[in-house]
Amino acid sequence: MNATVAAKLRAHVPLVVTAVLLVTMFGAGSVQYDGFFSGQVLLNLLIDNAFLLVVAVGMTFVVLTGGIDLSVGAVVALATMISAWLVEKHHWPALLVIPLVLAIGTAGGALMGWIIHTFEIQPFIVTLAGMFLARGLCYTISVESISITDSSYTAMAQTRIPLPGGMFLSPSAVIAVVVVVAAFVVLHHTRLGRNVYALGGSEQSALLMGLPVTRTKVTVYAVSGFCSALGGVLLTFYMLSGYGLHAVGLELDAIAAVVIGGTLLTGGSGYLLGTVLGVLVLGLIQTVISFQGTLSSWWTRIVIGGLLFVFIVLQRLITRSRRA
Amino acid sequence: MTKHRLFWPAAVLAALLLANVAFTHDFFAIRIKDGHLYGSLIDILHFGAPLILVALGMTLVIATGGIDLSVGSTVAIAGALACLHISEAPDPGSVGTVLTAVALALAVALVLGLANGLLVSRVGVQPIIATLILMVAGRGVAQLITDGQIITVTSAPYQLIGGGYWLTAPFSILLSAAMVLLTALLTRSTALGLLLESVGGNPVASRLVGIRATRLIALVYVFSALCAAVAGLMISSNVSAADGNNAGLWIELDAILAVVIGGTSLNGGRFSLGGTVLGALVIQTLSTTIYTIGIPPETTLVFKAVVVITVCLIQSPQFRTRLARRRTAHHRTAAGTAAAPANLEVGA
Amino acid sequence: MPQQPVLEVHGLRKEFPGVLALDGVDFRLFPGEVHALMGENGAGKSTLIKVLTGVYASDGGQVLLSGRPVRIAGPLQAQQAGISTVYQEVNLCPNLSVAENILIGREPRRRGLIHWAELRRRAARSVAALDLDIDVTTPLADHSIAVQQLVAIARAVDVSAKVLVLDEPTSSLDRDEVARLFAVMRRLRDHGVAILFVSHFLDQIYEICDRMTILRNGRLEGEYLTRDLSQMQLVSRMIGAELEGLESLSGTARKQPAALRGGAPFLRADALARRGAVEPYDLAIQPGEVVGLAGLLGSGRTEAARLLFGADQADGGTVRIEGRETALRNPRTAIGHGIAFCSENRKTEGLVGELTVRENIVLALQAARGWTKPLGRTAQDELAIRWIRALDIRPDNPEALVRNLSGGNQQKVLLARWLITDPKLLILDEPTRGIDIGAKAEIQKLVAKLAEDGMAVLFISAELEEVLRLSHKVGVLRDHRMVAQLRNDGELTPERIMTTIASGAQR
Amino acid sequence: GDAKGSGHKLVIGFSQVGAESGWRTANTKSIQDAAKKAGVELKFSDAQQKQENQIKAIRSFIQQKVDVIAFSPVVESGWDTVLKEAKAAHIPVILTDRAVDSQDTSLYVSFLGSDFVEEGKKAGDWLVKEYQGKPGDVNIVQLEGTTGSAPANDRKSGFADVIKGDSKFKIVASQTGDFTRAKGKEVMQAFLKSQPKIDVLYAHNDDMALGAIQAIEESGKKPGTDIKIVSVDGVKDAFTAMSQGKINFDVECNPLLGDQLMELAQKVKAGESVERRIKTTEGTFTPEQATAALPNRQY
Ligand SMILES: Nc1ncnc2c1ncn2[C@@H]1O[C@H](COP(=O)(O)OP(=O)(O)OP(=O)(O)O)[C@@H](O)[C@H]1O
Ligand SMILES: Nc1ncnc2c1ncn2[C@@H]1O[C@H](COP(=O)(O)OP(=O)(O)OP(=O)(O)O)[C@@H](O)[C@H]1O
Ligand SMILES: [Mg+2]
Ligand SMILES: [Mg+2]
Repeated sequence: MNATVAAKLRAHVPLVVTAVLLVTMFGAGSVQYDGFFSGQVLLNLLIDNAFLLVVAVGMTFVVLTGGIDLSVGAVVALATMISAWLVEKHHWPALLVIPLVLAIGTAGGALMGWIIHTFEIQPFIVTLAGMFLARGLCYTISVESISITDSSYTAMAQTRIPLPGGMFLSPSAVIAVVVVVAAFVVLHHTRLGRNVYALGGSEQSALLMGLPVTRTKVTVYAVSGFCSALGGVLLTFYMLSGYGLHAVGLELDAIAAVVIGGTLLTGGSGYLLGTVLGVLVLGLIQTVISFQGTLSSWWTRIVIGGLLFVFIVLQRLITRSRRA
Repeated sequence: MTKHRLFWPAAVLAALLLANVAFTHDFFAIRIKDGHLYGSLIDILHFGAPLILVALGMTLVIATGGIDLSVGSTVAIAGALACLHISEAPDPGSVGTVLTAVALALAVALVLGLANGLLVSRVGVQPIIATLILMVAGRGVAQLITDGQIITVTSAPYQLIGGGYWLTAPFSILLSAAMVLLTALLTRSTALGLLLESVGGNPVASRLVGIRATRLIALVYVFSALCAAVAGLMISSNVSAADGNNAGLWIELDAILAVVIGGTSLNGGRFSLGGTVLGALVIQTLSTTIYTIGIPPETTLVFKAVVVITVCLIQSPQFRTRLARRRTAHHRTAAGTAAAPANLEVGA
Repeated sequence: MPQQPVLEVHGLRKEFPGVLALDGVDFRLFPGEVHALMGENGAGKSTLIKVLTGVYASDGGQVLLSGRPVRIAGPLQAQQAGISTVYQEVNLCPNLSVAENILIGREPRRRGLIHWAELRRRAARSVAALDLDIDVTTPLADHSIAVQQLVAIARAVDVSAKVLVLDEPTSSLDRDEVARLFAVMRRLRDHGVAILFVSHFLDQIYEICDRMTILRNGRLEGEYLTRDLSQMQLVSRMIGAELEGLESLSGTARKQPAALRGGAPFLRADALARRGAVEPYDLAIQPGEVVGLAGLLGSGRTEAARLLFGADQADGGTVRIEGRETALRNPRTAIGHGIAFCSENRKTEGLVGELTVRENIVLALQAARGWTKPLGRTAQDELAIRWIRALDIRPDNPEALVRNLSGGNQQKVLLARWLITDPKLLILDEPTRGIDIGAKAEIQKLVAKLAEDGMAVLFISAELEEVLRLSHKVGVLRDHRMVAQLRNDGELTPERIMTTIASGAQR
Repeated sequence: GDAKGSGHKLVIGFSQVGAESGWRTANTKSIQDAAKKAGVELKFSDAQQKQENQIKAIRSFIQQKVDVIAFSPVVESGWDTVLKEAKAAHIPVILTDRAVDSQDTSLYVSFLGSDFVEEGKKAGDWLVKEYQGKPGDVNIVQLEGTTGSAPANDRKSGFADVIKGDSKFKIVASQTGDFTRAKGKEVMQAFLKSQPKIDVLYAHNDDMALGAIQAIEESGKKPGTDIKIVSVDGVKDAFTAMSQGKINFDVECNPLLGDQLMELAQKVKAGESVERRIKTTEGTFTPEQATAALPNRQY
């Protein structure tokens, strides 16, 4: 029994190391900057990164199968665009628009998954085409940004869910947390989730073991599509606008979050909670930068890269020395 | 002939080129103007040259199962450094100044590539994240070098690299052709290619046969950075200006796309330099086609998506057999067959 | 056989580019029988199994399940139709736990979610049925290839299937495991399950099988009752010619290894150890000497050998090579000292599937020369062709992709790779895994010859007869400890080795 | 922000779009220099072209209780939520460079900056005047900025509004050059091959125009003469080109609004009333004017 517990812990070393580093970084920020050490700063991490978190959760599914989804940023933008366009220009109710947007995202993801699987084309290229298509569709709707004034959207944007101690959360943050919990349950406690891991471990083996490879693969990309669309909806709440240039490069942030969280891009190994940590790391770096407040544009980039570097290298070295 | 690995990428390229003729009748015409070759095909090669170079380095990285996102930043840094050096030199027009500028850019690229390589091979960071660090920070470094401005240089020898002509042909075409040949020679007439493919194909087995994977991997990232640096020199030399903010922006995506269209798998292993060159030319031709036939900017991306997915479908053997089967299936149903076997599609 | 066959195949055809792997094969499998599928390496056994279970689409022919024509679209459909299969190469997910590998796809559930406790219980029960004592929550990748093979069997047996297909399940199992597997197979057979069994061990075939179908070059040679065919006849049907000196293959009569010349050891390990893998052990190997390693499954033979190659780092003890103390930091240093290691796990640790036969053969030699000194293409071709001939690798095309070769032929490629490096010490971990009986004899002869010419050999095999036939000395391992080193003086028998293992004493 | 007495330094939080062009960098630099000169503490944040980053930055300014928030919005829309938070925290907001489309005008006190539509119109006006009375079609090619970006949209529509009055003006090709020299050159080269006759090039910024000039020269034509060139921005390199007669008309878009911003912020802090719309001082340049202005051009 003890051996199993030890083995379990050993398997989670990367996760623990990442968490500890994250706390250290937060501590360093608190020492360095006034007002940094507060619950609200932590909650803001969640509020400001809710959409990234949701998108990264979808990306985790894909990466765990050994795939990649480059279309997420563009799908987020498309979701904001379609929402804004339908709500503002056609006066559709939010309750109709949101499910529709989610359905479009899911269907798009499923289609990409189907193409990837059926024609054995590399996911990179199919989802890159998906990215072009989704961005392109944004511009065909409108090259200008569309503001949303619809009351249900503004309500979602401005509602503050009070927490003890004068702190608050936004509805989007709550939705993101719900998504994380749901995804955790699916990945670790359902057949679908285990098939995802199996597929990432060895697709050929999964096939020979009689697992539903086609269904799993299509589902995974559909999940990513759904999460991107939902991320788009949350971003619409956050920005109250639809715009074709929203979320440019978000796919890289999402992939980075997943990988920082310890998931292998080759698939089969990783944790959803790691992804959550990854998102928090990226968010915290942003927060540190904005608290610093004196960095020029280029130093901003260099410092982001530098912090990322320190984080990744420490994470690797500590994990490795523990293993040995 | 259709079995050859390069057949389908080549066919796609040919189809794209032919599509242009419908819009511009003298598309294939190449003339000599002022002692220079002049024509759309030359333009494609000329503007495609940096992409070919970047994709060339990327191919070797991908062959080892890695990926290099930092090439765009390296492009910017190389151009910025060279132009800064030239613009601050007392005699920007002298060959000596330009040569030191080039050496400086290549030396820095070497260091950057080594940093990537060590992070991946020694520290064991996943390639995508290791190079993402330099992708983010490197762009900042480039902006730092140019101070966020565009550095304009007037230097005839520097302009030769990306914008000049040599023996009537654009020098950049000759340069990238030479680099491609050199790389082909380096990988295929030494054992380097085999060892790289082995490392990418099965890293565990490669260690057990005694391949020094760590070194090889570090080497390909250095090579990729050098290729990117030369591309950066070309891009900045072509417009006689260094743009730290935008030079090489998103070129990594194009380069990876070129490699993949060329038939190299992102999982590592077998690579094809010829395929990569074709892939890069497909991408460049696609841009030219968009300009030529006047696709409005709003729909450019939709058009690109359609072309990319078509290219991939055509290359997919599964797609082709499906098409073929659909055709024969029509025949069969027409002819009528004996009792078809029951399909064992037991549902869940 | 009174009833209707549960599985029947007529005129099955399968063509790969350039290879006609199955050419109009007929085949029947009845409920309650164990049926052997026999043939040389590359005869088409695995292909037949893969076509039957829908991994490959057939190019012609008909499959009938309980008399009904069916088209099986994939392994999933095959399973749903009651065919449970263990494929030749271990096809499990290394990243999942043993328990999940056994039960994935049919995990016990409670309220829609996986019932983990029940899953572990069931998995533990099914490995226990094979007398395997492992923690089912550990990742599969932590286990040796033999354990993985057993897990795959546990998975297949766990389903209540009408047809059980086992493609070389015993290739790296030792006697005890085989005996346990056979007990399970008999029990299933008695419950009316039809079992298709592939193995290159003739003794096993004669022990368990009722009938056999023989394939030769993708064609059906015939179907026989096991008792109607002698081993001699079986082999000559498989290879399509009369074979002389067959007794040397059957394993009953054995020749003594050539006498040792004596002299200083090439390699000498003192108290070499690695925590969690092998306890400190001493070993000396002279040039021209073959040292066998014997032990049960998981006794640490592979791990002991890996230390000598630098594949794993020792954390105690010393290694002397030709008298000089040497730190074997990684495989490359070991190779530099003239050591070669042919891994038991050809799929993950051996071959590069994407590369051709020629490239795989020259890989180690090329790595040793360094990238700047390429072997010329003609030299490569010459080497490849020579070894393709010597080991009878089929197809005899040096440009075939290794991943498309049959299992046995892949094993030969791996052997060829190390033989051409002309090492001073050759470590062979299960070198004859999956190799057919004719080729196995050739390989044994080759090893004996190399030793006679002065090569030191460390030979690991689950087949004790094979170890005894070749070795001058046998190291016996038990629970990761070297418990004895026995001289093979002509008195040594498999039984004595077994008792040594069992008692675990005697030095 | 009540805690800070009047003796304290004024603290401005400024959220910049990014550093996507030389123009933008000059803008940043001007603001930073002006702050130093005016003795203002500037909290600067770079959004890397992402609206979400700007929103985050503004939130963090609110938390840090700065005196005034100023920002150049990445896009027009979607600012209501965060601006309401600023308003609730009693921090005045100044927009620079570009407006927001908020219905609630109480969310910001003033907007300081250029008008991109106006710039497009100025370019169009010059063209109309240039070709007044001349018969025959005028074939125009247009190099657009980054698709979807505000300057590209507005400069395109402002220009189109003016020239649509006369049917002889024809935009025969229009393509994005992403505001960069390299792309400008590449696209122009393709235009030169595919368009039999080009009279005028309208570029949404100087960088693309400068790239296009190289392409025109390489094709053996004379920029400024064979093909007339109108551009926007007014950077130094463009002035040099104008002095050589290669650009015919340049509409200025002035990035140097640092001093104006500081002045405005101090007024706002002091509670003085300010104009809601302050246009930066911008002109247009003909080659002669450019040649004269060239020696003391700063960026
Ligand atoms: N995917 C494939 N592509 C091309 N050829 C193949 C492929 N799979 C098998 N073959 C060829 O088909 C033939 C039959 O192979 P198969 O694996 O069925 O042999 P086998 O009887 O199982 O041999 P072994 O005893 O070595 O496992 C061989 O010549 C092999 O090279
Ligand atoms: N029956 C078993 N029970 C428990 N653990 C086992 C068993 N078999 C193997 N293992 C584990 O698998 C690991 C691999 O063993 P190793 O490969 O060194 O053994 P081996 O003697 O070469 O056996 P094999 O015959 O399987 O190749 C060992 O660390 C051991 O802990
Ligand atoms: Mg086989
Ligand atoms: Mg072993």
